[in-house]
Amino acid sequence: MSEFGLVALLVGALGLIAIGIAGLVLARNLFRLVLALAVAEAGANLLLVLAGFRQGASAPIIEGGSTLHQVAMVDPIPQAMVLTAIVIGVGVQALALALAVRAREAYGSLDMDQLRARMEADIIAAAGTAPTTSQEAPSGARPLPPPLPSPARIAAEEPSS
Amino acid sequence: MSFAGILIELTLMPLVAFTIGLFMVLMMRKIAAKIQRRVGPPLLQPLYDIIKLYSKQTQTSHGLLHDIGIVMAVGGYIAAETMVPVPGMHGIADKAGLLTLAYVTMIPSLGLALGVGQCANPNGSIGISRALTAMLAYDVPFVIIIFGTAWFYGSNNLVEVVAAQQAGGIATWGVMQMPILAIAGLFSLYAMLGKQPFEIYVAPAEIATGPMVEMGGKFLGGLFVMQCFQLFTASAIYVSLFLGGGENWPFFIAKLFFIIAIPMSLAFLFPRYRTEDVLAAVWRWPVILGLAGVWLVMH
Amino acid sequence: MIALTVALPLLAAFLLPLLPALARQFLGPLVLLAVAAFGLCLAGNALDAPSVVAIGDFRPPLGIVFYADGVAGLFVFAIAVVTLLLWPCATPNGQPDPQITRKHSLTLLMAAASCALALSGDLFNIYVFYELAAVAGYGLAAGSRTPAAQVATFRFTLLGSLGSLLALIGITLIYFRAGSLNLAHLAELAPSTLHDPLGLAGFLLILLGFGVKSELFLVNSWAPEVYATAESRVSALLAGLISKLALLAVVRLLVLVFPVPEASQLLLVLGMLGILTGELAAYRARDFRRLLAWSSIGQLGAAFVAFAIPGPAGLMAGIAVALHHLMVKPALFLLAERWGGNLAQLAGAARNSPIAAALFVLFALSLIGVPPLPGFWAKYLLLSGLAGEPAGLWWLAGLVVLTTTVVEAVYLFRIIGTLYGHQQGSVMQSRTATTGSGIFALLLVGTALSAPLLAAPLQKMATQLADTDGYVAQVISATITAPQRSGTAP
Amino acid sequence: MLTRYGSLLFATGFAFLLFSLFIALPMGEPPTLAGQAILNEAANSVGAANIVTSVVLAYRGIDTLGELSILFAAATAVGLVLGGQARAPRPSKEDGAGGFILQTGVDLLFPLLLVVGFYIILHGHLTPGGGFQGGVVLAAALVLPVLARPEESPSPAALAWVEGLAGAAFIATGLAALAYDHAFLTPLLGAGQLGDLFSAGTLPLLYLAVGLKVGAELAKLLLRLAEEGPAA
Amino acid sequence: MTTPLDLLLFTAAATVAGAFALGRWRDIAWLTGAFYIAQLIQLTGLDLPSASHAGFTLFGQLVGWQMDGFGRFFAIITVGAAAAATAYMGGEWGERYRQAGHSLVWLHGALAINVLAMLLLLAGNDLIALFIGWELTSWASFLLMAQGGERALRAALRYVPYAMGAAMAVLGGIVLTHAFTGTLQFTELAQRVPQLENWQLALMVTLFGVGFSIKMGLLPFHLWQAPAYAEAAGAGTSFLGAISARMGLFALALLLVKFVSLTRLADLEFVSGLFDARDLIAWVAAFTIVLPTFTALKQNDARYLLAWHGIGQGGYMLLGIVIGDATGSAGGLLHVFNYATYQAALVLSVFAVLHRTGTADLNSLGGLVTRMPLTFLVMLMGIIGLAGLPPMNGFVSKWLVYRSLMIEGRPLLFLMTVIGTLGTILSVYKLIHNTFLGQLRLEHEGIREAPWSMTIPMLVLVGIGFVTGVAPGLPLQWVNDAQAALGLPVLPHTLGGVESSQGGLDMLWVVGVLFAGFGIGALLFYGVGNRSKRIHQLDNYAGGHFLSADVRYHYSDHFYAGLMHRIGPLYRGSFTRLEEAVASANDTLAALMQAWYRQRVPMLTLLVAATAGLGWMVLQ
Repeated sequence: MSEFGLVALLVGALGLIAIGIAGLVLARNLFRLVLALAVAEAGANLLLVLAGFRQGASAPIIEGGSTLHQVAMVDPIPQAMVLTAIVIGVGVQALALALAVRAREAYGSLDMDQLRARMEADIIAAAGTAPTTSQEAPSGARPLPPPLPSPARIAAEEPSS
Repeated sequence: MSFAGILIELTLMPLVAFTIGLFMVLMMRKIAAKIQRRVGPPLLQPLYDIIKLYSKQTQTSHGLLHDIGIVMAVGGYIAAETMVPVPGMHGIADKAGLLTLAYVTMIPSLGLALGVGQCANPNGSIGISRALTAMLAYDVPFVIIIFGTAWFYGSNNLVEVVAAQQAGGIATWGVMQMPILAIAGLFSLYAMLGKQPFEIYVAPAEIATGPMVEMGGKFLGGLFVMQCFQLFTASAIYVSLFLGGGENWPFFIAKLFFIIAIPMSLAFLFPRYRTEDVLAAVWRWPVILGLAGVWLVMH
Repeated sequence: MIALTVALPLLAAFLLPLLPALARQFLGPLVLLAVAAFGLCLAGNALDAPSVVAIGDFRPPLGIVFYADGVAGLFVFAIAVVTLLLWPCATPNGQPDPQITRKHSLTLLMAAASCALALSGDLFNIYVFYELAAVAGYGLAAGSRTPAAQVATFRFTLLGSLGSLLALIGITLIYFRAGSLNLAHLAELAPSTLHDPLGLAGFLLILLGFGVKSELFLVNSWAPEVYATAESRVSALLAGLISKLALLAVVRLLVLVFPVPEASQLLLVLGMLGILTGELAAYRARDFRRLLAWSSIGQLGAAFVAFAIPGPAGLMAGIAVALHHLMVKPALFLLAERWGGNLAQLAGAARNSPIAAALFVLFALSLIGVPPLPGFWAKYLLLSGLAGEPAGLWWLAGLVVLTTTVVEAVYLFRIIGTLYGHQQGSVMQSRTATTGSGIFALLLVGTALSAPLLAAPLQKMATQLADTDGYVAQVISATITAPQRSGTAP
Repeated sequence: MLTRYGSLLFATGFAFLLFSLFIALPMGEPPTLAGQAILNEAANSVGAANIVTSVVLAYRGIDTLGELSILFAAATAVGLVLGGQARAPRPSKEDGAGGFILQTGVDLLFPLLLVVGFYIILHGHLTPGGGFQGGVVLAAALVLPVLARPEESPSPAALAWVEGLAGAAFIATGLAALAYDHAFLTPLLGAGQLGDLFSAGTLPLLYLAVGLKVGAELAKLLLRLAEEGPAA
Repeated sequence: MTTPLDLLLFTAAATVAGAFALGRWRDIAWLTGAFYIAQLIQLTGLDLPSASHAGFTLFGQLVGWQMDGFGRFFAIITVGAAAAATAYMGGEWGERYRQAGHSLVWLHGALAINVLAMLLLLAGNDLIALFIGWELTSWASFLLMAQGGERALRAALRYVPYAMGAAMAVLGGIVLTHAFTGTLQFTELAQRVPQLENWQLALMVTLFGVGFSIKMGLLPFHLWQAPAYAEAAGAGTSFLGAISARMGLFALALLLVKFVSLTRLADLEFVSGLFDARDLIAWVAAFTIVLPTFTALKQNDARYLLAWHGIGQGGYMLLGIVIGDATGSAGGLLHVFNYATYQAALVLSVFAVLHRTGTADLNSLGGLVTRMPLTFLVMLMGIIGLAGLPPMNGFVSKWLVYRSLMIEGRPLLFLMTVIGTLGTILSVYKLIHNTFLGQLRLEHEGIREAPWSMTIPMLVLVGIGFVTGVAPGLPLQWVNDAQAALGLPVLPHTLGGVESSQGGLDMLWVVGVLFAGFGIGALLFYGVGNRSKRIHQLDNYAGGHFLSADVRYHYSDHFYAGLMHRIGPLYRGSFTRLEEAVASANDTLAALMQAWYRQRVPMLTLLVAATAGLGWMVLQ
């Protein structure tokens, strides 16, 4: 394969990664998020295969029962790693899909922002605390005692130098 | 000095102090009369006043503490004047020192304050509150002066302070060596005596003589006695610090009377200060002068 | 024996759904007990010399090795014990949980993966078992089956997967550059090949990837969501155990392959920010679980800072901090299981549950670092390690640790004040939680009392962990002792 | 808006930085230290003609074990998330069933897929392919009929048995090596003659276990997801 | 083989165990009291220095305990204060406390823990042992502060950030010290620390100094102390007030005098030749005298008033020690002892009043002298001591401090100390006036004297204060041991005080003459003139007022109106505002951090971080 072809593959792999990551960051639909993840993983896997590629080498399978192999072979380790990585990806994506399914069932939406808001509300409701919005007052009991009747308030007054 | 010698001195000194104090009271009243174009009281009038008060029929006490207050007021000053050396007698001046003296002179005020407090008269309490504030005021320059002199003479012992001043005649008197401190001290002494314009704590028209409001008969008599000792002690301290102490009795007495005469001559020139004005008056110039004096002394 | 610590829990996890009900209940704990015993043996043996096993009898640069030094043995033991204590409860709310077998399976898988993380000497193998732990963790986190948990887990899964992706890219980079995955081999190759921007970029990507699980700052925003929604025991496992193992993997890489200042400083800065953000965020928390989440972010930040210190001193401090957190945080999560979420509802809880309140006080004091509790020694080692470094960033980190401890004390004591206060709230009761955290408390006190005895082995472990040359020599010598595979087997 | 362009910028920047790193590497001539050593000796010591298989099952066998475990964990987790009992009503025969073409096609394809799947699995050590690839084909074989006849899905219990036992078999094979004083997961039974079906020791057996496990696991996953009809 | 120190610590531990094990027993105070007395006896008989066998080596650090004269001096005060507090708790007061729903067991226990912790602190022989004692003391005093109701708990919680800040500053100091010197043993530190470079020394002194100052309540770290001490349960307040904060002084003195040495401290110059670290500390001490004292002046709650004075009095002690000559350091150290005697007595007397009347509000009391004369006597002697007037012991120690300032030529510091004393006099007069003098309130007509279980400990305390005032030579023995242990010059003394040609002090004579003066005064008063007649309290001269004689009017509120008119605007609450600013800054930061953890898309952060990191690596 030509030098150009290799670079093109590299660009392709990295492009897949970039597209996938951009998708992960920008998408709001759960299913698209999973897809974006799959795209990015494909890119990473391609990158891994590239790491084992040798110019002019054949696949690491010994043909014809000969233990002598004059032909150079590509590195088998990345190939094995890719195999593993793909399966891992499948498992994770399946799990993510299952979660998405359940989330849609429960909240009736696949929109991440809506789901997140519902989740926050649920967490707060489960804990029984007041909602934490940005306009909230400083949290409940602070180490400083609130203004007490006369003695303490006067105690706090200080002559300053 | 032998133990017995000290005891003899300790017996003699209050007597002398009391006598001199009586005459100081007389002098003050005479000066006041002169300024006001009056004749003034006769020679033994202060003594008569005391005798009169002690011999009154009605002596009302508001409780044990009322009595104890008078006892502490008189006793405190009696103890205090034994710590000031007079010609020929050192008392316990070398066992106590200036600092102790300064603090012992606060005991009578405390005693009086307790006694007045027991009387349960709000006017008395107000008066005490003012008196204590005034004490806070005039003690600040006073301790500055104590510090300056003690530093200058390298001693806290009044006997040594006096001896050092007498070593070279008038030239080595404190007032010559530390004139600024001496002026500050005079201010402080003035305020300490509680005469006009520093008598807001008495304020007869306003709080009915304040601390004295419930004092009658021998209670008031006791206070008169105390005043004699107070005048003597205060002036003796000043004389010992700045005017060379007592070389001999005539000179010593002359200096004492001179010192008391100064504030008395000025007393009627000013209107009475309010409490906060007392603080302002005493904390400004006397303190500035005092600190300047100390700075000069130390450099 | 080394491989058994991984193989047995895996086997048990596979077989668990097939077994009769009675056997299901006992298989997991039995296996974990066995693993704990193995861990103790490994740690004991390793104090003389670390042992190495080449999986499949292939010589190290080719095959995968498991390397059992003292730290690994200790962590295997800790994994087994902590997992046992946090074993999913079969009847969480009085009713039997129909999903319990699955949870047990996942827990066993997680334990196996954790053991492998502690032992593995191969970069990609670490990645695989990190993923196993992660997937098991996702499953368990969603196991409370509330919608909120599922959304939180989904977000966690995505973030974790992206992290893993980055880690994979990092591994690719390193493999591409060095041509090997074996840590010992990499350690030999590193000075000539990996100590350049490229190698460090690989390390950075791996750090960020594994950092997701170890609650590294920047990639830890999943923690408050997940811990607030998952079952407390799962949170305890994730915060107490998995985070430490991910951290340990990073540390192995750091010590063996990247002993360069840039890498350390990266850890230091991120750890420092982790402490700051975690502890400060916890200061305002009103929800017990999120408070614990933020607090554990802070504690792990401290561990990162500790491991950033070069040399055995830093490693010892890091191990101490990590082990201390391992004892305290799960126990606190168990208390959260008992007490529920709202901090305000804890008012006066000390009257209803005096023992639990007393345990909380004990753990809080240890977290703050009150001598003679172990937390103090951990903090002391950390700080004296930092003080031993030149002024600058290191001392700044020390300052951060000191000041955030004050913040930590304030929020923990605020809870203690609520617990022992005079108002009355309502809290739920659960006996098992107290028992579990009571055992942790006993461990804690035991550690405090036996601290002088434990110090020497700990020091030894840290030295072993820091000993790169020893590691390389040991692994390479495994080449010689291991019988070569050339068709000799029957 | 800012987030959007910023994200794109960062994603591009990330890729570009990675590019600048990778381009510095000897593209096409990697160092391949461990890989070359394996290429040199794998045929002799393991005996599989497919060297990738040697790596997957022998040199990095424990990776594969971990990988299987991940799949198992994912399947278990999906089970945990979606719940054990059927939650949504099964689609009725009328609207769920495939048409005639699908049903006939599936009937024809099913045996074929099974055969191909097992072929790929059993020749994994010789030719490209192996347990994973074959397992996927098996899973497809198991899932296809469901598309045609939703009511006739394979029994989940049977799948569970297959996946559990296959996983256990993999580990058991690994543990068997311990009995012969070898390390865990050491291939047994000798290398055999390179290129023969019965060569490479226990590797084909391992791949069989892998294939069955992957097949059962994937089938289970897909079925579980397919169980979800249009949610109420 | 146990050493005397082992035995002492064992006794202290046994006290803790006993207090908790037998806490429900009615007469537990007798037991713990006996244990405290036993500790006191052991302490006075301790050979100096006395080492303990307890100890261990951890991470290369030898941790051990050994008590020298300095530690023993503080230990005696500690155990004594605990004994007095226990006796006070033993009777009616404790019974009432229990009936009010509080736990007497915990109060006894907390007190015993405090004593044990403080003994451990005082006997520490290396920085780790010191820190262990330090932390234990901090949390033990937290425990003691928190006993006694919601307000006490709140005040104690306010103490937490301060205590923790102190602990962390100390810990930071310890690790730095170790990094600089390589040792944590006291003996080696004393040799090596002075050889450090200036910046190292400055860093060390700052860290340790801040830590120890917080515990001591030095400015600007003093805000926690008054509420925490004032709101605690009565006996606890007396113990806390008497000695607890002095642990900070102990450690500070150890640091400044023993390790760093005062001459070396003076090398740390801020403005070359003009102002050094030693001056700075002296000035901090001086401001600690003045500002809290004048804050005390404004208090309307007797407990707060005393607590604020406690902060102020600490300044005298530190000032004396920093001056560092024989006189000054003896004065500073002696003041610890003296202060403990009268502060404990004062607090107990205030709580006796509180016990009988149910209030410590200075505007709701008055005229109790006729009802509770013994308590009045205690308070009177107590305030004389606190104000530093003869004949009580407070005068002697303050005199020594003043004197050393005079000898050393520090006029401004001297002035500050005197202003502090004057302010104290004003403030304590208000205390006694508003409580015991003036008009009795109608609801207090039926008040009785406090029970003996309360008056006896108080009387014993003021008795000690009086005796040691007349014969300061008695405690000066211990002070001399302490000075020697610290490496300070030892003050030669007589039974009555100090002999010096430049003006000594002989309290035997001073007091003798004073009482002779009182005698003469009494003779003049009682011996001459008519016997006085007791009249009703309210039968007094209304001064032109239209009030009838039976209308009660007690001048108590805004007692020093004139003074406040002048200095009132100076009370700006700057420290409180500083504290609030720190707290709200922390709150804001915390909110920011929480916002960080509520990110919408966490992946974005990861991406940005990865990109930035890669960029850094690539560009490097």
